[in-house]
Amino acid sequence: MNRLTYSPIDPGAAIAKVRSVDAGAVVLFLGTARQSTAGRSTSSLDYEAYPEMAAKELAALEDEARRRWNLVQCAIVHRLGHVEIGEICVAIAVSSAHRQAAFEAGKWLIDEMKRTVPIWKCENWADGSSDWVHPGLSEEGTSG
Amino acid sequence: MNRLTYSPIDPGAAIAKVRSVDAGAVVLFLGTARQSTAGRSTSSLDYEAYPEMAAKELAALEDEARRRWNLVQCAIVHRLGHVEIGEICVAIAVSSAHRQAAFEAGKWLIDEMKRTVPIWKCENWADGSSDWVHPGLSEEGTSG
Amino acid sequence: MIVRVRLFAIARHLAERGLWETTLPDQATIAALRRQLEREIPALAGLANRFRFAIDARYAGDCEQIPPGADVACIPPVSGG
Amino acid sequence: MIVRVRLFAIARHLAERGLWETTLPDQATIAALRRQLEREIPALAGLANRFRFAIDARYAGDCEQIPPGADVACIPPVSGG
Repeated sequence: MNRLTYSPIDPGAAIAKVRSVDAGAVVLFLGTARQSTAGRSTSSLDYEAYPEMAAKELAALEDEARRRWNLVQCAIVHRLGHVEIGEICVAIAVSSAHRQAAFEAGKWLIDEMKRTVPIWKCENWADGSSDWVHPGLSEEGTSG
Repeated sequence: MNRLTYSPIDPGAAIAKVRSVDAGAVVLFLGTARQSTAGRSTSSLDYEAYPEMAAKELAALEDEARRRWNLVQCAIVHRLGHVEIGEICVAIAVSSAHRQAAFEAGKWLIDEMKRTVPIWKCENWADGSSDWVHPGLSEEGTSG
Repeated sequence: MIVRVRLFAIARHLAERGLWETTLPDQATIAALRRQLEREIPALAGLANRFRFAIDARYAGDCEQIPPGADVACIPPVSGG
Repeated sequence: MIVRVRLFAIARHLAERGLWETTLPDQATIAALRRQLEREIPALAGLANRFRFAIDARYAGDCEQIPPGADVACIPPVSGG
């Protein structure tokens, strides 16, 4: 169950989606908008996606996670648009019979999501400038 | 922030306790009461604690986790008394600037909690019998 | 053939448009599209070799041919999460 | 001295009580208490060597002396979570 949304993410809803009498373990990961990055103050974020492809990639990650671990349920929600500091950018919830699978799958899903899913973050700095974040591109290249 | 409670655990409250503008990552672990264990049907659980010592041990685990990882916040809640299938037995929430620390600390806290904190689980089986769970004790020894 | 390419994030920002339309020979590959991007949008010339491309919402390798009418997208390094 | 020992879980269940009171020489150790438990509560004799003990809500080793009036507890293998 994967979703892109322009509205605030409700972590309780993500948990509710994966809880089950067959699961002994639930792991929820939340990525939240931090006030400062590498010592620099952020005032807000903006997320952009290629939505059709992001949905496909998220579904593929969920399928792969279910293949690798014996998950009971799996839910991923990613925020798009304008995000204030402290708000939730992404929620990944997984459930499994035992805790090791839930921890491993949760960690793997966020690592892979950051590597492959076509979603981009723009940092709106407190000084008024903005930068698209593109890991591996040169600093000058990403200044927007 | 650690707590033993005879009331249902609210995972949203655990998350709220650790969210912070200084944290980019929140990891929540929930242990929930499973319907079956090793192929045998469970109808409910009962938890007993040595409360004064459990509180001290939980506080010590939180201190140690904060020393080992650079956590922003940490909250542990364990349920006591009668727990129905599907209910939450334990919630561990941690927040940190980056996700690796949150995953590692969350995993470490539940592993250590299960090893050292004086809390005991009694499985009430669907067939009407009950067993105290004591890892390492012989089967005959634990049948209650 | 006419190829329509969606641009995102830094690519959209520097190209000052979200959709780039270009003309390529039939059966042109992603590699050819990448070279065309460098020529037609000089602001992206220094970055184009770090971009990935997608055909019909799936990552496509440099040797892949672009089918006529395909939904093509330019994918700068992603930063979700 | 009189030592009061809290019993939990299987220990409480098999001993049919939550508190066990016993008399030990002053400065007796946890090891002596463990041997006393085996003698005085035969239902726990086979398990006592797998139990840990706590003094004033902290795990105590076998060589530790029990202070007079200490809060002592018998801790079977734990199973929280």
